[in-house]
Amino acid sequence: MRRLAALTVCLIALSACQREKRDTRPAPIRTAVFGSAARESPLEPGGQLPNYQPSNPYDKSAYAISEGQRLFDWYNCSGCHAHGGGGMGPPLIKQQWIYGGDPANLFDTIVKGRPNGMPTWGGRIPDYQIWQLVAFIRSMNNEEPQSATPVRSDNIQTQPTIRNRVKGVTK
Amino acid sequence: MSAWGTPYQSAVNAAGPQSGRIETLFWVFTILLAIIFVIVIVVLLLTLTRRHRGIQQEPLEQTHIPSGATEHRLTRTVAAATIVTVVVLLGLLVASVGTGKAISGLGTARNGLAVEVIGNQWWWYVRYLNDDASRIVTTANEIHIPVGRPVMIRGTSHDVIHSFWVPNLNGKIDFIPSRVNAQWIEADYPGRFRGQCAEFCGIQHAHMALWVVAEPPDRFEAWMNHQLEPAAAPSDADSQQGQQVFLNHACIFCHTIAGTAALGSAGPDLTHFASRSTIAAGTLPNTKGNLAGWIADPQNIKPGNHMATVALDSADVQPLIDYLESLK
Amino acid sequence: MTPPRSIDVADLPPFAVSSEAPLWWGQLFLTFVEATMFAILIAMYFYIRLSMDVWPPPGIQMPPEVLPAIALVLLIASCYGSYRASEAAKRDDRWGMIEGLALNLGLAIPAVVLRAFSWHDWNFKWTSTAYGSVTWGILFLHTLDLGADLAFTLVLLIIVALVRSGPRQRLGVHVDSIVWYFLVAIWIPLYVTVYWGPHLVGAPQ
Amino acid sequence: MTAATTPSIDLDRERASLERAWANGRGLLAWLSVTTHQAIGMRYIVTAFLFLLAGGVEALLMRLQLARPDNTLLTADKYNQIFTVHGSTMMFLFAVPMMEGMGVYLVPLMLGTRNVAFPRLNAFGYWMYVIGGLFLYWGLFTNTGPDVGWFAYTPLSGPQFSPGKRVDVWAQMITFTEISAMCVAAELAATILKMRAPGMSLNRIPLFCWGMLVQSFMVLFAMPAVMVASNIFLLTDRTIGTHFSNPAEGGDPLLYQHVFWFFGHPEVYIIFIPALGMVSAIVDTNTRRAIFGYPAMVLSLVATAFIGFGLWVHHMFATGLPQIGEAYFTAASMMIAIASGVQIFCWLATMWTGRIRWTAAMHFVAGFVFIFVLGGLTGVMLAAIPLDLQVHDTFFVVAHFHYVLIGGALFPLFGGFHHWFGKFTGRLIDERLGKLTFWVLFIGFNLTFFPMHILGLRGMTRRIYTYPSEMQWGGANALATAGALVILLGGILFLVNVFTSRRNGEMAGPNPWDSGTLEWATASPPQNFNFLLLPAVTGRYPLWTSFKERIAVTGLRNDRREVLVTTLMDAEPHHRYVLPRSSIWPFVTAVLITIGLIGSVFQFQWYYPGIALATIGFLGWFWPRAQEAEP
Repeated sequence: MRRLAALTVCLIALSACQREKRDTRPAPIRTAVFGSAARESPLEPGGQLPNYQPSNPYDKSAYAISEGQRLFDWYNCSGCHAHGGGGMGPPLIKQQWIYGGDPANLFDTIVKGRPNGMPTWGGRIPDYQIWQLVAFIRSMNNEEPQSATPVRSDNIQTQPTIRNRVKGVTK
Repeated sequence: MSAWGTPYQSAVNAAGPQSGRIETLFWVFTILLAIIFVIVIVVLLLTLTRRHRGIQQEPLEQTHIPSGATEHRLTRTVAAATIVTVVVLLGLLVASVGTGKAISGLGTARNGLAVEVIGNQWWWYVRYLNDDASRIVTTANEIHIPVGRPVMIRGTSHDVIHSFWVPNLNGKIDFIPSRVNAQWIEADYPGRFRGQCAEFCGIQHAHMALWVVAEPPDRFEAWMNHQLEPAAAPSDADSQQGQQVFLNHACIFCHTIAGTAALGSAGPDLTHFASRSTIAAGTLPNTKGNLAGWIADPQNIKPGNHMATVALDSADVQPLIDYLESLK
Repeated sequence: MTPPRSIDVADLPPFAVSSEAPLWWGQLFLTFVEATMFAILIAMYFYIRLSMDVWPPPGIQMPPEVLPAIALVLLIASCYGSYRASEAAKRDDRWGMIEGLALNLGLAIPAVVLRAFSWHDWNFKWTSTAYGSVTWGILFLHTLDLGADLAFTLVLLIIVALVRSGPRQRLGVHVDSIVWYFLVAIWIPLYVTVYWGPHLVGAPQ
Repeated sequence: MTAATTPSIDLDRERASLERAWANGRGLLAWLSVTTHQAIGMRYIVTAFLFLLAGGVEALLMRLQLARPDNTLLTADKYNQIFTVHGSTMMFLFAVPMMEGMGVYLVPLMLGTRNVAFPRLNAFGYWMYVIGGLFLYWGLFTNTGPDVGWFAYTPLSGPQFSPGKRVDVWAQMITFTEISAMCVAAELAATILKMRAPGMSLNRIPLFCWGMLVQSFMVLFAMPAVMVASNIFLLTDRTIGTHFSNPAEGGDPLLYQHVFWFFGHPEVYIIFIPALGMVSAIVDTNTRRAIFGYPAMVLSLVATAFIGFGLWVHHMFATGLPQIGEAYFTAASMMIAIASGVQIFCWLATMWTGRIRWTAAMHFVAGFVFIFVLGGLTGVMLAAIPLDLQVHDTFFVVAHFHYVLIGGALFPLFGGFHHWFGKFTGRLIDERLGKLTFWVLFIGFNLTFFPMHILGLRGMTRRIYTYPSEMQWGGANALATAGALVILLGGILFLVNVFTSRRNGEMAGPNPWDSGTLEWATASPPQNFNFLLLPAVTGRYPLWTSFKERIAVTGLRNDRREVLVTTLMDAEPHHRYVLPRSSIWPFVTAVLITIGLIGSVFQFQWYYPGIALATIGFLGWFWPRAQEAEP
């Protein structure tokens, strides 16, 4: 009974760690080791390796999702994808992904770009930010825990609506 | 007094008409209230130490209430003290409202300068407004103002609520998303005044400072004209390489250098970066060493800030620093 | 050692089903809480109105007129049930309480159902602008309160009818009527805000 | 109300019978079922004191971090969590519950009754409070501590700028503590209005009870605002996507500030109005005279409460509101100074004509006058808008409100601890150590907070986790940190005093200070039923009348928990009233509600089972039971 209680306490404590972790300093990330998650050849030198799937180091991190949300605007992803609904580019809230919807596929798509308009971001923006974007895109599809996903964003109007009190201010 | 702060970020070292009036009001309040405080404490001490001569004959242990005459005297005293309190407060109210009106009247009559300031997590976007679009200057974290001319600070925020505060010049004004707030500032003499965000705005609230540089009008004009020019072209191979490093990395997504392909607006404008005295919103003096440290690991100096940690080849770092520091 | 003089209270009644009961006061104080909450919500409604140009915002339908008005009348009528139950509780009239409570429920439940119907037809949610948020907020909280009190009334009815109708239960019925009057009374300004607000302070597109 | 000669009563039988009726039982289950007000009140006091220690440790950590420029003891992230939890703890988990604990313990004793009006609600409120407090600290220890300040302004606290569950933990903690506060407020107000001793008309209520009554009404009208702010506003914005604070969709971040400060400003008075009542209780006892100007004191309390609701905008002067209202808010803020001034004058007048007994409690009262007056005067400065715009959100304000809250609430509270310690424990607290505690705390406090006035004027803003050495704030900050360590020493002295005096202190007896109010008319510590025979009163200080003139109440049944209900104004006996026995259901209901409240923070769907579980809890609570004796 006591062990069960201790276990529960540990679980409750740990449940928060991943979600609330705030890596402000990016750890070295092993992303350069694989070039493509969508494999183009079935052959592997040195025999069959266990199927290596790189995972998102920021998976389930609320902070990373929020950073991804910010970068999505800063890097103007919303220019083509709008807020996930799609525009010039395909929507990002969907079931069927053209190039695969796993974190590794999404990473690959952002790094390498895709035909018909998706630019190559690899080398232009840091890898850790690409992973943050991946986390955000997955959160838009409810593939991240609800407790780590922001429910909405403040899309702040560019045109302020209310005037103030200092005399002589006309606009 | 040096252990108690600096004169250049201080509400009691007024450098302009607005803050001057507030400082006068402050001393009026302080002196008057200090006198009241001393009186109350003296009465308290007398109360605690007096030997109760007048009521010695009254058997308080039995009656628990002094004679009617004593109570009557007390009533009159307390009523008088209350009336004095009311009068003093009324006077202070008049002084306060009067000062407020006087301050809001300053600056509107004369031909002022309008500066737009936008708070961001955790830096200040600065733009000098002008009807002539070609004379609009954009900079960050440092506001130059001409001495003796009122300057209107109009501000809002791009993200959360910030508060603009340069205590030597005026009180605070909140910058709130979706609203525009404004205040007038004016400097009586040349000098450098520091300001700081006063509304808690997230993890790096502590490192969101700005400088106001008050200059004689001619020097201000010269500064303004220089700021209007595009960025200096790289003059040597080293700087040229630095420019290429800048343009080929994530820098350009967030920063603008007028005259190049860098047009990002998420971070401070770097067109005349080297003419500013600090980096990272007043966090560090603008030197080559500090800049190198900042670019190599921005999260070390200001953990949680939004500057990307860009992995640079070691050979690229020095040219980039040289290039940025050439942007006078 | 006992004090030399005393007051004998043995003859006083062992309970009171009236506004002299502490419970009546406690319940009154809790309605203060609710009243403040709803007052703030109404203030929020008009505050938000000030910062929007079009009211209701584009794409949001005007509130329905007929069903909510009928529901309001039913709600007001249901107070009579509460009143009868409460008076019966004071008289210790078990059947009167049962009738009153049943009448209250019989009129109030249809009112809530009507409200739910008209609500269901709305073409917006709490995520559709701040108008949606505050309208849904008011309606949700008031309906939650109504539901809670109706559930409580139902339980009271069951207890009084089947288990016991002692002084505690009678006091419960009496105090429950206070809550019900309050919930209906506060609904009137809320109703005006939610259903007439767009007409009274509205601005078409 | 006519008193007759007391019939002869067998007091031993009476006592035995009451002991049976009011017994709390043994064992864990009985402990969780307790509904007697002394036990619940003491639990509140002890729990709130533990939270005071936690908040104090956080304060100390912040002071150590700020002791020198560019310090790296705490990271920015940790510092922000700690200052938020410090503020929230002191406001919601220490100050309000502590005052309520004192009220729950003392009010029924002072009124001459046996328990509060709703004993089970009382227990329920306590459990909600404990759970809410633990929830916040669970957050702090799992890196989920809120990091947006105790005021949690939107949009910083909104879904976009505060990822994760940190702010939700804070907002839901508010729900728990507010439910608790409202339970206590409703029950204390009902108790004070309806369960006073016969003869205790409104103008004879002890001033501490007046304080609790006024505070209860303030809670009832102010706390809904913070529920709206934290729950309807912040939590729904963060968990289900409403737009109250989103300007892009017609919301407004300032609306949150209005609603929050509509609560937040009265909150200050909620904390210190009961403390003012404690000061009155200490002063009249230790000057051995009736308090001077009782009607003025009561009117001041009531006026403070009313004006307190009209002041919220003075926290928002920098937000650029229209200028028209500002003179009003300045004037209203200054009116508070008049109300407070009148009370200070009345206490000084009382002391001037009384025979002062120089106890430790009186030391704290004298310290209170010094500190509170200074804090009040800086408050007058803050009411002046031009000055406020300079010192708002600087360390000047930090200094101001610590002067007002520590001076206005904590010093009276410590005075109250020393004063009522004998009543609580049966043994007197050591006076010499108590006086030493006072001097250490008084010096430490002024050393810590006085320099902050100057720091604020010299530009040091609040809530910064560090500052560069070029600002030269280091010296004053080091001084303040040294002061904080002195306060720590004072806290240790107090704890040592409490633990040694509880064991070895002099026996207190019923009325060690020869006090006049009813809480001293019974054993120390009081038994569960408080009074063997309920008292009736004929004046404000019933124990200062000679024994011959005392009146008792007879005829209440003693085989069950029966009390006397009196009329509102004149406290004429009206009817008898049976209070419920101990019950596990308040605890069970609190736990069941917790499941929904905490679950819905993480997964909104938990809301629905939460409602169902709460319903089960309340059904169990209210279902009539056969063994409960009916009147």
